[in-house]
Amino acid sequence: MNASTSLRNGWQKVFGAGAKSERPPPGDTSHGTILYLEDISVSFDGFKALNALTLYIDAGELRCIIGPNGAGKTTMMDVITGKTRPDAGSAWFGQNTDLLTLTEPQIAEAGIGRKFQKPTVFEQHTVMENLELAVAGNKAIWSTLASPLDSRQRTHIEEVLETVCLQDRRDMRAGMLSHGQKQWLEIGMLLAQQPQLLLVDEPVAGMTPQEVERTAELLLSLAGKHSVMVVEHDMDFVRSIARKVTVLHEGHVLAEGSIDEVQNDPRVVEVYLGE
Amino acid sequence: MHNKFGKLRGLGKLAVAVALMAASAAHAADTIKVGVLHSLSGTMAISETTLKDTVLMLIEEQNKRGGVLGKKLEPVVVDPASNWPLFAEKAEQLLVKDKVSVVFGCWTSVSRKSVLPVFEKNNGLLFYPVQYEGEESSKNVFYTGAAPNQQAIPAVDYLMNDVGVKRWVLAGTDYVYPRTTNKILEAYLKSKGVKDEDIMINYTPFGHSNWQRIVADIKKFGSAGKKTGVVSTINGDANVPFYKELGNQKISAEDIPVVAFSVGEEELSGIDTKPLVGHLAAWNYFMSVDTPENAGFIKKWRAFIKNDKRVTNDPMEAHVIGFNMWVKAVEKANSTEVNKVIDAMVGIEVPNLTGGVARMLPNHHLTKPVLIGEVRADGQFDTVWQTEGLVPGDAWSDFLPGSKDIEADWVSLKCGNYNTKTKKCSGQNYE
Amino acid sequence: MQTSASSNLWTRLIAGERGTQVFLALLLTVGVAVPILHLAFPEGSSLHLSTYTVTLIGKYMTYALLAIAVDLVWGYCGILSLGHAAFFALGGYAMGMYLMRQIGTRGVYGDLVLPDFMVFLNWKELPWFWYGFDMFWFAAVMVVIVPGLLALAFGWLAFRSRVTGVYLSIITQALTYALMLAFFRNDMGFGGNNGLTDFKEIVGADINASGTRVALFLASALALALGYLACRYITLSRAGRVVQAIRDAESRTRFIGYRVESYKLWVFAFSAVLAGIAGALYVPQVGIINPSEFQPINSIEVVIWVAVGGRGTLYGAVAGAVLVNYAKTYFTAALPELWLYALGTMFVIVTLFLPRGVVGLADRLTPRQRVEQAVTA
Amino acid sequence: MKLLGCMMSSIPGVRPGSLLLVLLLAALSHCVAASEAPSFEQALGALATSNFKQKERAAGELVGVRHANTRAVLDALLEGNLYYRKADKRVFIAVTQEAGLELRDALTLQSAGTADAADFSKITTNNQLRKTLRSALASFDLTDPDAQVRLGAVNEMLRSLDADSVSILRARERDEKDESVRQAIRTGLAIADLNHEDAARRLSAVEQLKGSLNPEVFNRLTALVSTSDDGSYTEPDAKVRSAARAALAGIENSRSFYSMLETLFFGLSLGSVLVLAAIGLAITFGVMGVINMAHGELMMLGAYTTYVVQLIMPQHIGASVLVAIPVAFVVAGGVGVLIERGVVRFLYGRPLETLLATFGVSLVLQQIVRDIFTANNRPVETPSWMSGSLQINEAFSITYNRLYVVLFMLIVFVILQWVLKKTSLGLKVRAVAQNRAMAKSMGVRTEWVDALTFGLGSGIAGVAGVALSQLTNVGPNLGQAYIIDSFMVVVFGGVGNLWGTLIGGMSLGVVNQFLEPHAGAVLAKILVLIALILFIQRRPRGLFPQLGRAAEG
Repeated sequence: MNASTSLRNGWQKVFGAGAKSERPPPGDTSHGTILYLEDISVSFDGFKALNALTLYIDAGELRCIIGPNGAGKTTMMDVITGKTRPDAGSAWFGQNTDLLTLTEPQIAEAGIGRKFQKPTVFEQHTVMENLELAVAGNKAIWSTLASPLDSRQRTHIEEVLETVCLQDRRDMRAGMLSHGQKQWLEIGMLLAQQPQLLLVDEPVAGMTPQEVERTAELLLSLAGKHSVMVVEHDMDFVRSIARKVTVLHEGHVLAEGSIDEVQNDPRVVEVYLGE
Repeated sequence: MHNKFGKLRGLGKLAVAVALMAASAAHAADTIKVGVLHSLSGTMAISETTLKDTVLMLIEEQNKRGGVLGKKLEPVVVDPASNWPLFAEKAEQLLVKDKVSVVFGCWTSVSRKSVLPVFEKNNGLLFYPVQYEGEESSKNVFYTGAAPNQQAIPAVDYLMNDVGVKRWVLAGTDYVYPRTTNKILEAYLKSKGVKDEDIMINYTPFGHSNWQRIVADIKKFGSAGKKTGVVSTINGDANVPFYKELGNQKISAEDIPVVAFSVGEEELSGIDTKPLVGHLAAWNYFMSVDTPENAGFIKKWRAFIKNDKRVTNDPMEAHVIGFNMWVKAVEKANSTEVNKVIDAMVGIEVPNLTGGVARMLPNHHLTKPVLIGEVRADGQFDTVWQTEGLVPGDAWSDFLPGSKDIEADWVSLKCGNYNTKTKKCSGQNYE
Repeated sequence: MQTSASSNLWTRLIAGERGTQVFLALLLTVGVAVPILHLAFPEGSSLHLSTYTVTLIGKYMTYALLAIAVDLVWGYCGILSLGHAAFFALGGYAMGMYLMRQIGTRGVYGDLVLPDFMVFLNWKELPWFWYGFDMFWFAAVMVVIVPGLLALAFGWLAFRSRVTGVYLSIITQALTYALMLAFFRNDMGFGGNNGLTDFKEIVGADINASGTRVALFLASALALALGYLACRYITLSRAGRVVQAIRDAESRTRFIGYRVESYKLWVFAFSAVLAGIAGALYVPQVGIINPSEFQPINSIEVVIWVAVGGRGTLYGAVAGAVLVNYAKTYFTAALPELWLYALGTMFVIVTLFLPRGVVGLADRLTPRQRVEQAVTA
Repeated sequence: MKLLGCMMSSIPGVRPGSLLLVLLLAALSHCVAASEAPSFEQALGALATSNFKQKERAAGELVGVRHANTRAVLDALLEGNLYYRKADKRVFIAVTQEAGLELRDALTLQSAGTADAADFSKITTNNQLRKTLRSALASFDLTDPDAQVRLGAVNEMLRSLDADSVSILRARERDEKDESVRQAIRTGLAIADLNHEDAARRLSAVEQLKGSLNPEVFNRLTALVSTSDDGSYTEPDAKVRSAARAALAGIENSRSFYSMLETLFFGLSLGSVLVLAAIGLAITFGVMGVINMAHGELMMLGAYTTYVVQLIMPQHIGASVLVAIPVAFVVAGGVGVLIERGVVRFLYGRPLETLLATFGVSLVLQQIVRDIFTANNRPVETPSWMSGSLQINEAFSITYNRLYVVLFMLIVFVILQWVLKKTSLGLKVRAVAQNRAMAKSMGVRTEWVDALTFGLGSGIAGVAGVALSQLTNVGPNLGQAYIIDSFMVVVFGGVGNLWGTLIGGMSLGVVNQFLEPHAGAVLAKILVLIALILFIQRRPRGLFPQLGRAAEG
C-alpha cells in the first residue's frame, strides 16, 4: 500500500467518508466454509502464542474449542476480530473477505460478533441501551446523531430481549445485572448485531447450573442460522452442546473430531492429564 | 425544622453583612482610600509583595503625621495573583466598588497594559513604580520608574566611554521590555558608529535555565579581539543559571562585563552572589548609597517589616517618590479629585533617597539620577559611576523610527502621543 | 418510554433532568435580572449592579461554557484533555486580533493597519495571518475554525494511532505548552508576553460602554445556553450513548462495529470549538489576551472545575466552574496565602471522596427518583 | 627607557594598556623615583578618593615607587580590604571583625587597633582597576621562583598584549628556563611577529602558529587574509597570505570539530538533567502506573534540602552537597511514602485520578514551601570543586558542574538498575507491577511494596533536586518547570523501561542542543515538543515499548 492510499484510507477510517461503499461484504459461504485460518502465527516477546494454526469453520456449524491455558484460544479470537495482527498466515471470512486488512469495526460490520471471556457490557447503560448500541444498522456518527432507530431495528431488539429473557430488565442499568444475566445480555448484543459468525469465549463461567442449561439451549438454537465458535473449559457443558470439538495446544490444532473421539485421543489425554 | 433554622441563620448573616457594609461606608467618608494593586501570590509575588509592604509603610507613616487634608489614609489591598486579566478585574473593583482616590501598583508591563484601559475609562490614578520600556504616556498614569533613557542608554554610555566596550551582546528574555530596550540600544549603538557585526542579539524564554550554548556563543563572540560587553535584559529566574554558567565558563566581569537592568538588591538576596561579583547593574537607586535620607528610609523599612536583614531596592524608592508626590499634589490641589490631582502633579518636586530632587515632568515621567554599580559579594552594589546631573525621563524614544516624532505633554499639548509631524494626537483623547 | 423518542425535542432536552431545569431557570433569571438591575437602576441605588459585576458574571459564564466543553470530552467520552485552555486561548486570540484591528488609528502611533506592538518593534507590514481580521465575520469564522481545525488535526493523529488515557493527557499538555512557548515569542507576531490589549470597540460599539458590556453579557449567556443544549442534545442522542460506551469500554464499542476514532475525533473537535467560542467571548470582557492563557496549569484547573462540579453531568460542570471561580475570587481577596491550600485540598478530596463532584454529593444527600433513567429516547 | 617609564608614570590619565607597560617597565628596570614623582606616601594618600581614574593613577604611582609595601597594599586593594579614615583620609588595611575594623596602617603595616567601621570608607575598585591591578601583580610574579606562578603571570599578560609588553616578554624569554613558560611566551611573541615588517619573520610566525587554537591567533590570521576597503590586501606578501590561509583552514577544521564536540556535550548534559528529572517518574509512572504530578515538587524538596543542609554546615560547603544527596533521598522519599499512603493507594488502576489528586498535592507542597522559606528563591552555594571548567584545549572546555551532573546521572541510573534487577525489593517491585494478585497470593506484602516503590521514585526525584540546585534557581516554582519535560521523556522512552528513559532523555537533550544554534532556544524547544507529539502518535508506546500481552489492552 503506498503512502497516499494509506493516507486516504486513514482519512476514510476516521471521517467515515465513504463508509458505506467501503463496508466489507458479508462472508460468502457458497463453498460451505465461513472461516478460514491458515498457518497463523503470532508471537509475543519470542513466545509463540499461535504456531502455524490452521482451522476451518463451516457455515451454520457450532464448534467448540478447548485447550489448556496458554493454548492460544484468546489470541486466536483476537486475530479473527482484528485486535491482534498475526506475524504470518492468512485469515478469510468466507471466500471474499480478507480479515487481515480490516479494522475491528469493519470486521464487526462484516458479520463477526464476539463475546468476551469477562462479560463486558456497558455497565452505565441500561439493558435496552446496550442492545440499541449493538443493533445492526448504520453506525456512522451522523446517522447516530440525527436519527433514532427505525421500527425494524426496534422489533429486532424486542426479539433479542425475548431470546435472552431480559424483557423485564430492559430499563435496569447493566451494571446491576447478575453475572449470568450479563453473560446473556452480551450474547443478546451479539445477536442484535446479526452476525454470521459468533465467537463466544467461556459463556458459562460463573453460572449456576440452571443458567448453564439455558445457555446451552440458547447456543444450540443459534446454530444453523449462524455459525458459532465456543471456547469453553467446562467439559460437561461442551459435551452438552458440541458436535465437533477442536483441541488447541501450544498454538496449534492438536486434535479435531467429535467429543468422544477427542476425549479418547491419547495426545489429548496427555496434554490434559500431564506426562 | 432544621431547614428553617438554616434559613434564619442565613438571614441573620445577611443582616450582619449589610450592617457592616453600612458601617464601613460611614467610616469611608472620613478617610481617603488608597488602592494597592500588587500580586501577593503567583510568580510575581516575589517582587510585588515588597512593594505592597512599602506602600502600607508609607501610609502608616503619613497617618502618624496626621494623614492628608486632615483625613486618615485607608489602604485597600487586593491580590491580582500574577494573572493579567485579573489585574484589570481588580483594578475595576478598586476604582468602581471601593472608589479609591489613587492606586499604587503593577510590576510587569503586561499588567500595566491590562489595567490601562480600566484607569482611562474610570478616570483613575495609577502610580507605576518599575523601570519599563517606555512608549507610553497616559493621562491617568504616573511613571515613577525609569524610562529606557534613564537606565539603558546611560549604562551603554558608561560601557562605551569608561570601559571601552566595542562589541555588544544584547541578551534578553523574549518579552516586550527587552525587545524594545534592545531595539532602542541597537539604534543608539549604530548612531554611535557600531557596526552590525559587532552587535549580537539573543532572546530566551522566561525562566530559561540551559545557558551553555548561549554563554559559549558569547564567549566566542567576545574572543574576536575587541573589548566585549553584555547588556542584559534577562528577567528574574533566568539570571541565576546565566551568571553561574558565565562563571563556570570562566568569563569574568573583568573580561566581559555584564550590565543588567533587572537585577537588584531584592533579587540578589535570593541567590549565591559569587558568580555575579563585579558584574554591573544600572539603576536609579542603590541601597548602598550613603545619604542620610537613605539611611533613614532603610531604618524605617526594617523596623516596619521587623527584619533587620531586609533590603531595599529601586522600585521601592519609586513608590516612596510617587507617594510623596501624590501627597504634595493633593495638598496643593486641596482635593483628592483625580483631575485636580493630575493637574497639580506636574512640577511637583520631592527629594530622591540618593540625593538630588525628583521632579514630575509634563510627560508624567520623572527626573532621575542614573547609577551604575558593581555587584559585591554581600549582594549590595558599589557605585562605580553616576550621571552628572538628573536625567529627565523620555516617554517616547528618539531612537525608534515609530516614536521619534511623538511627544507627550499633559500640560500644554494635553496629549500623551502628539505627533509633531502630522500635528495630531491620536488615540488618547479622553475629553 | 419509547414514545418520548417521537415527542418534542425541547421536552426531551429539558424535561429529563432536574439539574438541567434548575440550571436553565437560573440562567434565564440571571440573564434577565442582571441587565435590568444594571440598566434600570441608577448608580448609587442599592439595587444597582455595577459594570464590574456584570462583566464578572459574564466572565464566569464563559468559564462555564469552557467547563461544559471539557465535560463533554472527559465526563462523557473519557478523553482527559489537559489542553483545552489552548483552544480557549486560540478562540480568544482570534477575537483579540479582530479587536486589535478595530483600534485603527486610535492606537498610540496612529497607524491605520499595524497594531501598536508591531510599530514599535519595527514591523513594516502586517503579517499574512492578520489579513481579514478587520472584518467581524471573518474573525467569528476563525474563532470556530482555528480551534476546530487544530483539534481535528491533533485528534486525527492521536486517535488514529490509538493514543489513549494518560498518554493522550500528557501530549495535550505538551500541545498547550508548545503553543504557550510559541505565543510568548515576539517573532510570532501575536504581541508576545503582552499579548493583545487596549481594545477600543467591537462591531462599532465602544467596548467599555456599559451597553456593550450588557450585550457581551447577554451574548455569553446565550452562548452558554446554546452550548449547553447542544451538548445535551448530543449526549441524549444515540451518538451520545456511543460516546459514553467508548468511555466505559472502548474496545467493546469497536467490536460492535463503531468507528471509535471518528466518534472521538468529532466530539473532541466540537468541544474545541465550544472552548474557542468561550475564549472569544471572554477576551472582550476582560480586555486582554496573552500567552499565559495557554499555561498547562490553566487546562488542569478547568478539569478540576468539572471534577468538583461533577463530571458526566453538564449542569455539574457549570456548577463547578462557577463554584471554584467564585471561591478563587473570594480567597484571593480575603486570604491569598490560603488559596493554594484550598485548591490543592479540593483536588484531593474531590478525587478521593467525591468522584461525582458536588452534584453527586447533592444527589446522594437528597435521594430522589433518578428521572433520567426513566426516559430513554 | 628608564626615563620614559618614569615620565609616563607621571602623565595624568594614562590608558590602562600603557599603565601596564609602565608597571612592567618599573618592575624590570628598578626605576628610581625621580624627584618630581610622588612618594609612596603621596601615592597612597591619592587612593583615598571615589574617583576611579584617580585611583588608577595612584595605583600606577604606587607600583612606580617600588616601595616594599606596594605589593601588600595592592593585594589589599584587590581584595577590598583597603580603607581610609573619613576624618583625615589616612589609608589603612583593614579586616572586618565583630568589634569593628581591625586596622593596619598601610604606610607602615603596623597594627593600628580596631575602630568603628562608620568612620571609615572602603576604597572600592571596579573591573578595569582590578584587571590592571592583576596585571601589575603579575609583573611581580614574572620573576617568581615557582614556574606555575610565572606561567600564570605570562598568561595574565597575554590577556592584554600590546606592542610594548611584547618587548618585556622578549626580554624575559632569554632568562626563562621552564619549557612551558617559554612556550607561552613564544606564542605571544609569534602573535606579535605577525605584525613584523620583515615578511620572512611573518611567514615563520604563521608557520609556528598554525596548530594553535588560541582565539587571538585566529583573529590575527583572519586579519592577515582580509582586504581593506579599497580592495587591497592588508598583508602585502602573497606567500604569507597563502600560508595564513592554510593555517586558518586547519584551525577552522579543528575548531568546528571541537564545536561539534561541545554541542554534543551540551546535549548530553542537558539530556542528563532530563533523565535525572524523569527517572524517578519512570518508576512511579512506568512501574506503578501512577501519574505523579507532584514529582516536580519532590525535586523541589530535594533542592530545598540542599539549602537547609548548607545552612546547617556553612563551614563545609564542599561536602554539603554530598551530604545533601542521602538526606534529600530520605526527605523526598518520606514525603513520597506519605503521598502514597495518604492519597495514591486509594487510586490504583485509575491513572487519571492519580493525576488530578497528585496535582492537588503539588499545589499544597508548593504553598508549604512558600510559607516556610518565603516565595523568594533561596541561595544555594556551588562548592568550589563544582565551579569552573575542565580546559581540554583553547577551543574546548567542559564545565565541571555539567560534567558532574552527567556522571551523577549515570551513577544514579546504575544504582537504580541494580536495585530493580538484583535486590529482593526489585524482584518484588517487578512482581507486583506484573501481577498484583499473584504477587499477593505468593506472600508479597503488596501494600508495603507499593509504598516503597513510590518512595524510591520520590527519593530519586529528591536526589535529582540536589543536582538541580546546582544548576538553577531554588524556589517554589522549580518543580513546575520540569514536570512536562519529565513526562515527555518517560513517554518518549517507553513506559516501564529505564533504558528507554535514559536513551530517550539523552537523545532529546542532544537533538535540542543541535537545533538550538539554528533555531534559537525557544523554537528548538517547540520543535522538540512537536516532534515528540508526532512521534508518540506514530509509536504510542515510545522508543522501547513493553512487549507482549501485558502491554495490550
